[in-house]
Amino acid sequence: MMTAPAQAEEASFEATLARHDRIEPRDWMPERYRATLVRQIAQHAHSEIIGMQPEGAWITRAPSLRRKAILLAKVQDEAGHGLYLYSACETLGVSRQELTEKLIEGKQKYSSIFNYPTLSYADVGTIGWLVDGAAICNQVPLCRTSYGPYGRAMIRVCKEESFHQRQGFELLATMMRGTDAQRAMVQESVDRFWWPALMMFGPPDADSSHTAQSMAWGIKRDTNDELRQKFVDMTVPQARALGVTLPDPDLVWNDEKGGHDFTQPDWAEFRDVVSGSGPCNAQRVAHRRRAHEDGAWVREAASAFARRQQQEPQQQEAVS
Amino acid sequence: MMTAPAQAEEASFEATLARHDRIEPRDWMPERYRATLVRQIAQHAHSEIIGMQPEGAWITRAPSLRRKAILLAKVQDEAGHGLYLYSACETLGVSRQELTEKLIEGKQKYSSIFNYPTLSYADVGTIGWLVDGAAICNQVPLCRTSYGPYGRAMIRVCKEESFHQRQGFELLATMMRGTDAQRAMVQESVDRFWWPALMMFGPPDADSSHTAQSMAWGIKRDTNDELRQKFVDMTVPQARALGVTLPDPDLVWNDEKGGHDFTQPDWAEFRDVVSGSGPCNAQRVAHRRRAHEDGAWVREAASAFARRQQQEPQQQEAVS
Amino acid sequence: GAALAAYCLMLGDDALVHSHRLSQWASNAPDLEEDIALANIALDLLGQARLLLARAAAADPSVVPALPAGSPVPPEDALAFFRDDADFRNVRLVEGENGDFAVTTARLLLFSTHRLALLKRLRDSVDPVLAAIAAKGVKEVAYHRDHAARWCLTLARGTEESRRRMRAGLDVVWPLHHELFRTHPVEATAAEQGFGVDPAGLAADVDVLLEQVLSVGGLDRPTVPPTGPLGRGAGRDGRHTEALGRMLAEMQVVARAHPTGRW
Amino acid sequence: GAALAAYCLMLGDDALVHSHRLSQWASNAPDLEEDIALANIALDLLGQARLLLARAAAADPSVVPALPAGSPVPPEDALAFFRDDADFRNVRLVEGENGDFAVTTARLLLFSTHRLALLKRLRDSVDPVLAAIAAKGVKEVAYHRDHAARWCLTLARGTEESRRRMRAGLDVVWPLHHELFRTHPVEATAAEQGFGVDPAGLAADVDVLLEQVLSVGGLDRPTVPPTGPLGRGAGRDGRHTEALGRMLAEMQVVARAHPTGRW
Repeated sequence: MMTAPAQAEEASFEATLARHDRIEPRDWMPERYRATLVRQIAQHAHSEIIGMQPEGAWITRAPSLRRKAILLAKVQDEAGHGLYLYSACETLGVSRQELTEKLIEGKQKYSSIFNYPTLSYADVGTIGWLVDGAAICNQVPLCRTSYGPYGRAMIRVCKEESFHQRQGFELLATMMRGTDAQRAMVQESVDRFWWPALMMFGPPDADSSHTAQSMAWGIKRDTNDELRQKFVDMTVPQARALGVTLPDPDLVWNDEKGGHDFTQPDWAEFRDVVSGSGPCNAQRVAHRRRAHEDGAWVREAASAFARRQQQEPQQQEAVS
Repeated sequence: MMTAPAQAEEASFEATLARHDRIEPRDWMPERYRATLVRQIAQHAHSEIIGMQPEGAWITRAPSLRRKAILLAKVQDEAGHGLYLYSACETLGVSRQELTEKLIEGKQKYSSIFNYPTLSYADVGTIGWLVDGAAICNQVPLCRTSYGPYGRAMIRVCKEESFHQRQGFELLATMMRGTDAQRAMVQESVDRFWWPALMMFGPPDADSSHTAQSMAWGIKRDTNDELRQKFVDMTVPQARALGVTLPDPDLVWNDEKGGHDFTQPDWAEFRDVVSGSGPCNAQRVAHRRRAHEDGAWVREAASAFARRQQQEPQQQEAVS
Repeated sequence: GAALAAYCLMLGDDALVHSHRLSQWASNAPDLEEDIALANIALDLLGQARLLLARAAAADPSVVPALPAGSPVPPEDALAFFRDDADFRNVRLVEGENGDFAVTTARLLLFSTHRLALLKRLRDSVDPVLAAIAAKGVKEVAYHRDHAARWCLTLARGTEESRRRMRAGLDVVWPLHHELFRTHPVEATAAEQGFGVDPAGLAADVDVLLEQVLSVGGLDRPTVPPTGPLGRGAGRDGRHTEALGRMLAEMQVVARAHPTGRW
Repeated sequence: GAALAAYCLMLGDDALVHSHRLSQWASNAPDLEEDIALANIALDLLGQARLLLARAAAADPSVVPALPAGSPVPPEDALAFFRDDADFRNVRLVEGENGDFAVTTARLLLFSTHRLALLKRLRDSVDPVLAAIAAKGVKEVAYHRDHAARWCLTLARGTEESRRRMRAGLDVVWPLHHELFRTHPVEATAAEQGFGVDPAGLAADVDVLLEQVLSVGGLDRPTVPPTGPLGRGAGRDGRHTEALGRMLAEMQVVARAHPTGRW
């Protein structure tokens, strides 16, 4: 039996959701709502951090200084997104440290797309165009998510992601105006990333375990299949503008439904990748673990120094 | 005052030297003879080991599979030479472990030539031609050195060095038959290595502190300047055959002395490099130190395993 | 011609790429003896690679990348230095960064155990060149396998630290192991036509040998999940890890700067 | 034109190469804040490099490597991606491998302290483009210097381990420090003609600032010997360490594979 104050709190929570208003960190919330948010925000934050790797691998090989600057700034933005999102998670009482541990122990997920390798510079463009494009479809509705800090972080993230998406498209468009070899590189890259991009919206609604509850709580605003359809419909004209062929011969406009019919990605592959058998799962987690462990002595030094500074505030002045 | 048996031992030692016969590990020898030998053999062994680095750096970039095989085999030979020479040193009662420690602590030297960087694939050829060429001039007389194990190690080393020298010459000759860019690469490399190669024979006789005693003991058979002259006279016709210009406008044949006149290298630079200021001193020692430290756990495991095998000999059989 | 060439590229690229990785140990090994041993193994594999790439080029000259007219670059080098990563046909196992000595040992153990089984059968190839390459290779790779097995055991039963690292090393390479035994259509054709070996048929034998090494070392079989393909392909289809592109950038830099060079 | 171009290449290559090394920290830094900070610094330096290389190309178009007819590669990229290591004019200090975070911190401290002093004077360049680049750069590099000094102090006064590493990091980079203050003939000309700065004149000021950081950190001035030139030249003469060639092999691989590519 609930106590009267608890009942009042729950009613207030439900009323906030019904008004499409925001839940804030100090508000009462059901434990499962909190846990679902932590899981989702952490996964999102981890995706930003792991997502630095496949693109970051090309910073040192960017073929023009302008592209090098754009890519470096983008990878930097991803670190920034990770920061906002870990902060949002911290408002729910979980520290960045705890979340990082879970990531490198393989106990929390990140977007499965980053378990695919980047094999050419065109992949930098394709990730911007298709992967960031898919991310935006997923994320724009999250700007209206019911948990305040998460929604506000998403507004900032989405703005930058749109910018990245346009930059990715622009890189591909430029390459398509280049040499035959460059055009072939773009097409090969799109061929590789199309199916994994479709997987980014998660399994078909019929198989999605979390969707219903998340929608009821206002954490999620659209189903996986709705978002996937939106992405396909948005992408087809862009592909045409680029002059690339999406690798699905059955992709056609369906007048009746007012959207495209398209082939589903290989969901068995998706399950394999999610459960750890993707081409890069081990590599990505090992990289993050190594970077984290290599940096431990620096973080320890910073903490020790900060403690010392608090104890001897006069020193601080002498220093600055 | 010496005791009678000590006098007899010394007389026998001197007699052996006078006969140009070999001193063997169990023979009596003066402490300074032993120390000089340890210093010289260790320096020689260290040179082989450090010498693996400048050439080894190009194994992964060798421009043909044949050259990759030749270079890999050469670097492997250098490790082998290091092994023989450390073994020769061990007959004088100093372990490889001790010598390695002294090397990575900067307490023992190696040939200053390896403190110069390798900056193009032509350097692999030039090191073979000029550096191994100079080494052979230095080392052939050492095959007749008075200490047996050293002399015998040198016989083996010299045979392989001659082979390396011919391979280096052959690489340069092939490149000289290639493109203009390749010919320019060879010339630039020879320009860089000529002076350091001349330094390999050590300072002019007038400034050489060890030569007189080493010659008296039959450790050394020729002076630095004699060997340098021999090297220059040997190299000039080879340079002509290759079609490269040695970077010394004053290098001319002197009929009277029956050898070439040539410009001395910059002995101030030589002193700087020997005393630690060469372009690569810090890098070479740091590389060796890192490799040694990275391998510590492996060497410890091998010792622990060997101890265990001795204690449980029946296990060994089960294994093999 | 085409199937034989494709098959030779697979075996040749395995040897070439693994040789390259092992050669990176030169001047970096735990001791001089190991510097020498790893260089030996790298040299053996490089020799196998050269013979196999030459055989591929002879069987189907169209596999050799085109170079500027008059370029003196021989076919083996055109194949090694002028193909992009997507044209390499090696399994992904051999292209990973070396890691520590335990990772290298684990990789060599898996690769050489497989390759020894393969070469033993390949001695009966109807292609006399392949049969001869295999006959020579068997002796070499038997030594590689012994060397790896001995180190695996030494590390497993050495110190606590070496045991921990040996386990971690096996965990790193194990996920890429199964790709060696996945029959590619080219390998199926090669087996059918009698010039090559279906690797699936080697799995059981190899497994027994590995199990033996693990059990003497007191090592559990790793439980890490296998690394999946990339879409419908893997290394044999030219679908590689990010490591191969980086490796080739270094390996090919001098050759590509001088496409008409003589070396 | 020629002296101005040569001078701009020196400052531009310093920025380009150091930026490249710092960019290698992306996704490898000790924490996210530092990932962001190092990327920021790398971006600032990359921006400076682009302006300086463009100025070099404008001042003397003959410094720009020739590319195939019709290549759309802009001058800044032709300079960055189509010169060989011997044509780079950066000091050797900036081209070394990153090492650990202490080595990177030490290198950034030495470089940014020097560069800040340099850019402050370069604001008075008679070349208005250089003066403008310097004015913008001063604000950026002041932040780089503060960042490096703060970390140097933090590590020096953090834990025993961090102090040990900070000392070792200083020992790694200190031998290459003096090259920054060696006046190259091009720099002498630049100072004479009023468009550039004689670096020898910066040494005393820079030294005072470094001494201050060292003393607050309780760090002794390293006693390691300086790294000598290579023959009669050093970085400013195109005589580099082995590290630069390896760095460029990676940096230039894509651009060189597509000499007529558009990016």
